[in-house]
Amino acid sequence: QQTVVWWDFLAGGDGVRMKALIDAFNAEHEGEITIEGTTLEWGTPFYTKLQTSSAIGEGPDIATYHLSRIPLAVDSGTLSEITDEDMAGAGIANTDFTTAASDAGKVDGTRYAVPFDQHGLILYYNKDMLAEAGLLGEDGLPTGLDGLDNFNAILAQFTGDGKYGISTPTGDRYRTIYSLFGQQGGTMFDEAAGGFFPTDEDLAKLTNAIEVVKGWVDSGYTPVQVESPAALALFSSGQSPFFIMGNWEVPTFVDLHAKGELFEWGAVELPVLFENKAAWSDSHAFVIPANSGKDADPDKRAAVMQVIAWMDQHSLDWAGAGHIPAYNAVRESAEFKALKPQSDYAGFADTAVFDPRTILAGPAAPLGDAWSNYINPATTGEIEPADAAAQMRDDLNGQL
Amino acid sequence: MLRDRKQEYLTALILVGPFILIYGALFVWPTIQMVLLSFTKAPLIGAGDWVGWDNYVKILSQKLFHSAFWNTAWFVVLTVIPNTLISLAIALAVNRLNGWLQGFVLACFFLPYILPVSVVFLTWNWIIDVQYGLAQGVVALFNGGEPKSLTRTIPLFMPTVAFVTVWWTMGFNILLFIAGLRNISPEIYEAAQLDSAGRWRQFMRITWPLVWPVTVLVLTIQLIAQLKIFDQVYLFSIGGRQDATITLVQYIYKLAFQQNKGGEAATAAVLLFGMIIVLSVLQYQLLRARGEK
Amino acid sequence: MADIVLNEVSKSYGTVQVLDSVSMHIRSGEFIVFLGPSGCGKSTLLRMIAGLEEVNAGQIHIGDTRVDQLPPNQRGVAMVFQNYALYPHMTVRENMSFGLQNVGTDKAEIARRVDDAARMLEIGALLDRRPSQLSGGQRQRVAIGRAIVREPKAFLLDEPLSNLDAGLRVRTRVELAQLHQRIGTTMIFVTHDQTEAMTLASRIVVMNNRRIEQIGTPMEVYSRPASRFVAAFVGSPSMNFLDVAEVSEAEGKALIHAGGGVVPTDIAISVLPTRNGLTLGVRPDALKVAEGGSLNGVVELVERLGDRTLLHVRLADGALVVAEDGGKSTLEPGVAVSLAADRSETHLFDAEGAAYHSS
Amino acid sequence: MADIVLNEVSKSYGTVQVLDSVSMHIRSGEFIVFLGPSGCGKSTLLRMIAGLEEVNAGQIHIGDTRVDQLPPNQRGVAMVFQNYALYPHMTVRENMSFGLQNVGTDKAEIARRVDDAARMLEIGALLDRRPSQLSGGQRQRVAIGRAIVREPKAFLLDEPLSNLDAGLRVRTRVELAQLHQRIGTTMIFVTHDQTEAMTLASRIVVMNNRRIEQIGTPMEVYSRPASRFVAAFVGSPSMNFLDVAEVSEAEGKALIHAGGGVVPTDIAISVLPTRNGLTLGVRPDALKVAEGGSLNGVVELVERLGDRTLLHVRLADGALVVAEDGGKSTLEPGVAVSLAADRSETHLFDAEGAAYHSS
Amino acid sequence: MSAEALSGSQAAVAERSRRDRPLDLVGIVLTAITLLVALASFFPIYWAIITSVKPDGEVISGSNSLWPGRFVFDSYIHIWNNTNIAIWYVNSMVTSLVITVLVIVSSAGCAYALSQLDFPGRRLIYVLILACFMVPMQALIVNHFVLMAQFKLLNTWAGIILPQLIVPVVIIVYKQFFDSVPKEFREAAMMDSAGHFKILFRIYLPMNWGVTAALGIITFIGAWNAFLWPFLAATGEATMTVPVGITQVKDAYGIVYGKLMASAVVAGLPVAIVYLIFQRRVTQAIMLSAGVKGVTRRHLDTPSWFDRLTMRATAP
Ligand SMILES: Nc1ncnc2c1ncn2[C@@H]1O[C@H](COP(=O)(O)OP(=O)(O)OP(=O)(O)O)[C@@H](O)[C@H]1O
Ligand SMILES: Nc1ncnc2c1ncn2[C@@H]1O[C@H](COP(=O)(O)OP(=O)(O)OP(=O)(O)O)[C@@H](O)[C@H]1O
Ligand SMILES: [Mg+2]
Ligand SMILES: [Mg+2]
Repeated sequence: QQTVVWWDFLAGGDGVRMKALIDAFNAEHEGEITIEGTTLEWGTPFYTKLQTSSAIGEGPDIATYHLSRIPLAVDSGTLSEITDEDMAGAGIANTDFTTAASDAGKVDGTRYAVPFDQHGLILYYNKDMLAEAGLLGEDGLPTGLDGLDNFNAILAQFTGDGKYGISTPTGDRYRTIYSLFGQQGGTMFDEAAGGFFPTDEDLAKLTNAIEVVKGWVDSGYTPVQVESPAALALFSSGQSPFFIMGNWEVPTFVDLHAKGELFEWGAVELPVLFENKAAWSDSHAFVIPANSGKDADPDKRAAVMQVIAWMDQHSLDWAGAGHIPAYNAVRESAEFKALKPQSDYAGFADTAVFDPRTILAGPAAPLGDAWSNYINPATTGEIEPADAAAQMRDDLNGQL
Repeated sequence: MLRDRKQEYLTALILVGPFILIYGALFVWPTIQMVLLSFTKAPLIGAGDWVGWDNYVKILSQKLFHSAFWNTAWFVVLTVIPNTLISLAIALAVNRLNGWLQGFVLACFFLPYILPVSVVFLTWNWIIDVQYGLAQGVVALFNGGEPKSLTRTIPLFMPTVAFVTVWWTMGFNILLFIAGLRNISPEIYEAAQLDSAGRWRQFMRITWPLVWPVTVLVLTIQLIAQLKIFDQVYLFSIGGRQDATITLVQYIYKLAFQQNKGGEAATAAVLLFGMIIVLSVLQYQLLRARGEK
Repeated sequence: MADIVLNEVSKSYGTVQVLDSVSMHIRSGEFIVFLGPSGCGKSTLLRMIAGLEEVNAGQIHIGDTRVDQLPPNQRGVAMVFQNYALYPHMTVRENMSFGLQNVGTDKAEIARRVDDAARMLEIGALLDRRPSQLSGGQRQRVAIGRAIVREPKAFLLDEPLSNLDAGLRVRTRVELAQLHQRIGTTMIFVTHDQTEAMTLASRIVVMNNRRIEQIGTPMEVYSRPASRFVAAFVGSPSMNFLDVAEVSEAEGKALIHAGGGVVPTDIAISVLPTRNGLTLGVRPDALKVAEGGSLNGVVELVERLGDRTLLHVRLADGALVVAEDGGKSTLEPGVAVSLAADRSETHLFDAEGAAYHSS
Repeated sequence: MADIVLNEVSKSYGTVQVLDSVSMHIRSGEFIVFLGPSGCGKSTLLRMIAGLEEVNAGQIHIGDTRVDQLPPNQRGVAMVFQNYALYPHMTVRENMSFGLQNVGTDKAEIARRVDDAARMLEIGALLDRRPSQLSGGQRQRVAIGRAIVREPKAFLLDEPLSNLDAGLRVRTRVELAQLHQRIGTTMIFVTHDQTEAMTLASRIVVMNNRRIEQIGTPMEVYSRPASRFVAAFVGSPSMNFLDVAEVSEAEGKALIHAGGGVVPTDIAISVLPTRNGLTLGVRPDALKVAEGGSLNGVVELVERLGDRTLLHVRLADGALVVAEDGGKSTLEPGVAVSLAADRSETHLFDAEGAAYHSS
Repeated sequence: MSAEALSGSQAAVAERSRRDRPLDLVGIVLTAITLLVALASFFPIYWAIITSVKPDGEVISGSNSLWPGRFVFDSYIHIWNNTNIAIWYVNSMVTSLVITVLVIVSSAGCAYALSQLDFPGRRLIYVLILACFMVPMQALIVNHFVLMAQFKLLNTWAGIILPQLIVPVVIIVYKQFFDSVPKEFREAAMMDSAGHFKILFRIYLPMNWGVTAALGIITFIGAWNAFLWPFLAATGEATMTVPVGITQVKDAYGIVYGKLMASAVVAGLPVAIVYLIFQRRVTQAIMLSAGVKGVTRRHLDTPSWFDRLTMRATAP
């Protein structure tokens, strides 16, 4: 009988799906392994707690982690290595994942994380409102959203009478901006070329991207300041036809819809406002905290690995949370392909823009801090977009 | 008194023993450790090399430290003086009342003081919520009919948290002021009435000078307490631009627990330590000088 | 100078009546003492004159003005509080000037009056001190000084000596009497100490239980108490009271059978409305040891005061009385004595407490 | 029963000496009163006997035991404190039992003693009350009760009456005297009130300024004070003192020229070692208004006490004396009077304060 | 009510001093304003409670009605089922009570020794306590954390409790109290053959349980409300206290406001109840701890700054 202490940062619909998975695991492994799960506040609070408690040997046995932040985690000694033997013992292997995903879990060739999913920014829409405005195609998908001016015109059309063209939570706007930066083909980081935003051109692209979102704010298409739950409510209460958010809110709407409390809705990839398709993306993964000072227990580790493998193998349910499973077998299964609206936006996985591989990357890391210290405020007019972009570059390069 | 010395020492040892253990292990020892740690380049857990004054040089030149310092100072300004004035005004108003009405009114003002900070945070965070918060009705009046986030708009952050802090802690000060007012004998006021002093003159010439000592006390308590601010500012800043609103204790927290720099965190702590001692002494001397002119 | 007239003044706190139709006429320049047990309403009455307490019914006149609806500062009286109520944060000079400043008296005039008062009260050297730096007696004088500078029509003093220690109290009492002789302003003085009342008053107002029991000079109150209450309250040691068993007559005067003996009195039998339920009152100083005295008993306790000796004597019928003997008395507990009452100082009280005096 | 003997006892706090070689012998069963002005060391002396204060030099014996190095509870004395120090959270019974419980007396015995004491002090009905539910006088009795149950060799009482109001104080004084008559245990009583001292003591120890001024019965202390200090301190109103201008002789007795007149005395001229720097002392009760008295003056203030009247008289040479007149005196301020001193009650004091009495 | 707590006897006098003039308009207006401001001050608490019993739909409907259309307790049921609030409650109760008991017992003993006994090191200890007043405990978090980590006490009740045992004000108040007990009580007890422990536990403490009750209550409230240290010391959910748990652990999804308010109400309830029951004691404790009684006197006696700092107390 093993008890596996599990920490995650998965709130909202994610949280519910994960809880269901844990419950299912516990039921299936009754008498052998029990997962004891805790959900902590996403971001800095979670990563601070994980880091400190791992340092004093009081961390959990397993935790969720963002692949983008693995370099930083390894640098601070928070994580314990996951060997090939560990993997084999649980019946999984490198080859179960795409090379890209599996490599993202390694630093200097040593594995510290097992990928779980890929998630990214998508566009939620209100079918009823779009249909009324004649923006809905036969297939129930929106049409004619591409192109910056075009998209803005559509937003303008819905704005007014206490309604907003689009709902974008202030704290998450950097993701939209990073996506739009990607749509212009910008380079965020190139160590050889001088670090972050190596050319003035890159900086201009970033400024451009900020200007777009700031334009929405300035034109009143979206509220200046709005917290995530409120932004969600703006959409779900029909006050706004579009909602830009990560795919993790899918289950929220699925559930609401199932309860009969929501209109017909859908989700698609972000519209292409510049040259390329691109959307911000990151991956959830599982890690084993180093828990320094605590005696290694092979049985516990085996159990933990078993949990990881089971989770990956059952990630079809996780796909219900809107994410794209990292486990090849699941992702390629027919069941996954049949999921709606997941399949409508699955394409973003191929054009995703990830955080660069650096120890500054990830949430609750300098890059994440810089996003919220410079870029989010730039959308509300607190800092000039160009200044914000420059300050972000200087700040990050200063920390390299 | 005839004393049995030996027995007295023994008794004292038994009675003071627990205190010595507790304070020695949890106050004296950590304080010494803190000073020592501030001269090393240690992570949060574990030893580090002796680096002399390096940490001090580094911290004192760091932008984040400056912003933590000024944010803290700004917060102190925003809370200490308004809190004192408002508390005095309310104490005067409450002191006029009597019977159950006074008890009820006092309880209304005092109840917030005994609540945990997280409750205060959750309550106010809901009230000022940008979309559904009740307070947005008022905010809209000053913002062209638009709601505005009070805790995500940086210039508004400290005033907002200060406002909440004043609401939360004024009950304590009100009590002190009421006690001070009650200390003034009613006969003094009767004498003043016979001396033809009107309401305003009574306040300026009798009440104010006589509650001045309480005012000094309240100011001092506030100053020391607010310099150590962490909880509210931290909670309201979660998910926001934490660096822009960071305070000194939060800075220590960040260095130690987020950045794993134990030595530098200890350095910042020593600096805070010194600041509080110097400031409280200064403030006390200053206010006392004024009170006794 | 102005008389103070109270006309049927009443006062209640909620449903509790504390003063019931009190009337009196205080002539200008008098030294009036309100005397009575604790809680009888003395302070309340004084504070009503000062204007610090509302009057429920009746009128108060000071001079020709009806004042009961005026605020305190317009009544032209000054008050000295029991704890002095000096402003603790002001110097003595500021304390004394405050009231004058408030009414806009000019500076030179204030200085003159303060200096005059300070000279009169011998507190000139203290003018720059704070009250906390003064002794009890000095504070008392400052409080009076604060009253004097206002040149009031009357001084109201509420137990101003009770915070002083015994020795200082006697000295200050003498000073106060002299001050009154000097300035001649009306003074109304509240106390429950009968020695203070006796030695200071030109007239004493004895109060009890919401009402005035007697108004009279100290000697009237002492030798012709208007009621049994007054008789018992004034005088120390207190008057002896003996239940009267029977009243007989001799030459038109009452012969009182009490305490196991027959006490001859000078009380005219004709003034007595009844012979039942009477009590005989004799003060210890009118009850002396004398061969063949009318009351016999045994000494239980001897209290030697130096100039006189108090004997606690158990009479034949079991009553305990206090008699006085000379300072050099040699009597000891256990000795049998007989006591004679001075017949001109005997009093009778009926069941309602009304008094009949030797004439 | 045991005598208490103090032998050359001294005490200092730091460098301040508060008692200087005090010796006395208290016989078993005596009622001794320590009398003296505030701060003279009365309490300190009492507390040294109790063991609450260390002795710096000298010895204290109680009975045959030398006790000055014993802790308080082993000396067999009991103490009644000024504020009674009753344990406020215990009932009267618990208060009285506490000490006996601490030494392991058995329950039945404790109950017996408590009930006995309660009966004697008439507090039987109060045994289950808390001190806060008692009146001042009742508290006082409980405090004594707590002492009695310990069956001590002596009771030590430090101003036990000073917290009571005037009336109760007189009554309790009487009760205390009766209690002492009944149980006969040695009592040592501290006070600065000379009336208490005079009425209670079998012997008074008058203290001043670190030393004992006189030990004697109340009458000795009153009529033959050993020093000017004792003369001034004992008696109220206080003795009058007049500077002596010249001493002449008549029939071997001194004729004193003072206060602008010549006062005849019964003091033998032969006992006087000097005729310079003398002071004449006459108590107010020995100074009466009399036609052709030897001292002439003008009445300044009249204090009527009812049974007697005090006259403050300014003598021809400017000295102020207090004289006594009858209760019905009709004298008013401003009247010229002549005063006669009772020659058997005149005293002379030399510059060192030593006294010479009429014989 | 608290009014009496401040000073019973003076209230009556104050009442007497007020002259009720016929129809005091200014007074009535002032009273009305005071009452309004008081209600406004209470309103946030009311609003939190009301929000917690509204249906989710109503909470975000924008109607902002002051009275719920329908009372529902779903939010409470939800937090009960979906969070470990029961465990946090146990943690909070245990740690707060243990802190209270330990602080009271150790402080009473220490204060008695400082006040009544003469022993070497007495002054040193007193100075140490005064120093504690000036030192910000917040500055010691790093070293407390390191210390607790060394002894493997993080994530244990002991780890949460220990650093919170430093409450110098309790010792100071106790010392002032013991100092103010007339020395006759001790002397009477000594003549009654009682030793120091008997004097402390049978006489001094029972003489005024009110002081102990008052100090106990504010210590309890302080411990229950503590945030920073428990937040650091409890890294795992199993050892979090209520105030930490409700801000750190996420669960709810969908419309969260009602649930958050429900958790706030539940977290604030114990202290609110303690306060409402023991109002007098709480106010008394604050007066005691701030040493307000003597303020006027001390001011006039021109104290040193060191004296003044000793009067400072429960910083909020
Ligand atoms: N504000 C008040 N409310 C109710 N009753 C009061 C108030 N003030 C005084 N009393 C009552 O009125 C009565 C008279 O009080 P007052 O103060 O005049 O007595 P006093 O004669 O001055 O007594 P003392 O000698 O004790 O000062 C008392 O019974 C007192 O309890
Ligand atoms: N603990 C002490 N330290 C220093 N001096 C003291 C102490 N206790 C008493 N004294 C001094 O010793 C002297 C005698 O004090 P004591 O208390 O015996 O006087 P007392 O005669 O009882 O006076 P009172 O009538 O005021 O009670 C006083 O001058 C007092 O100031
Ligand atoms: Mg009165
Ligand atoms: Mg004494």
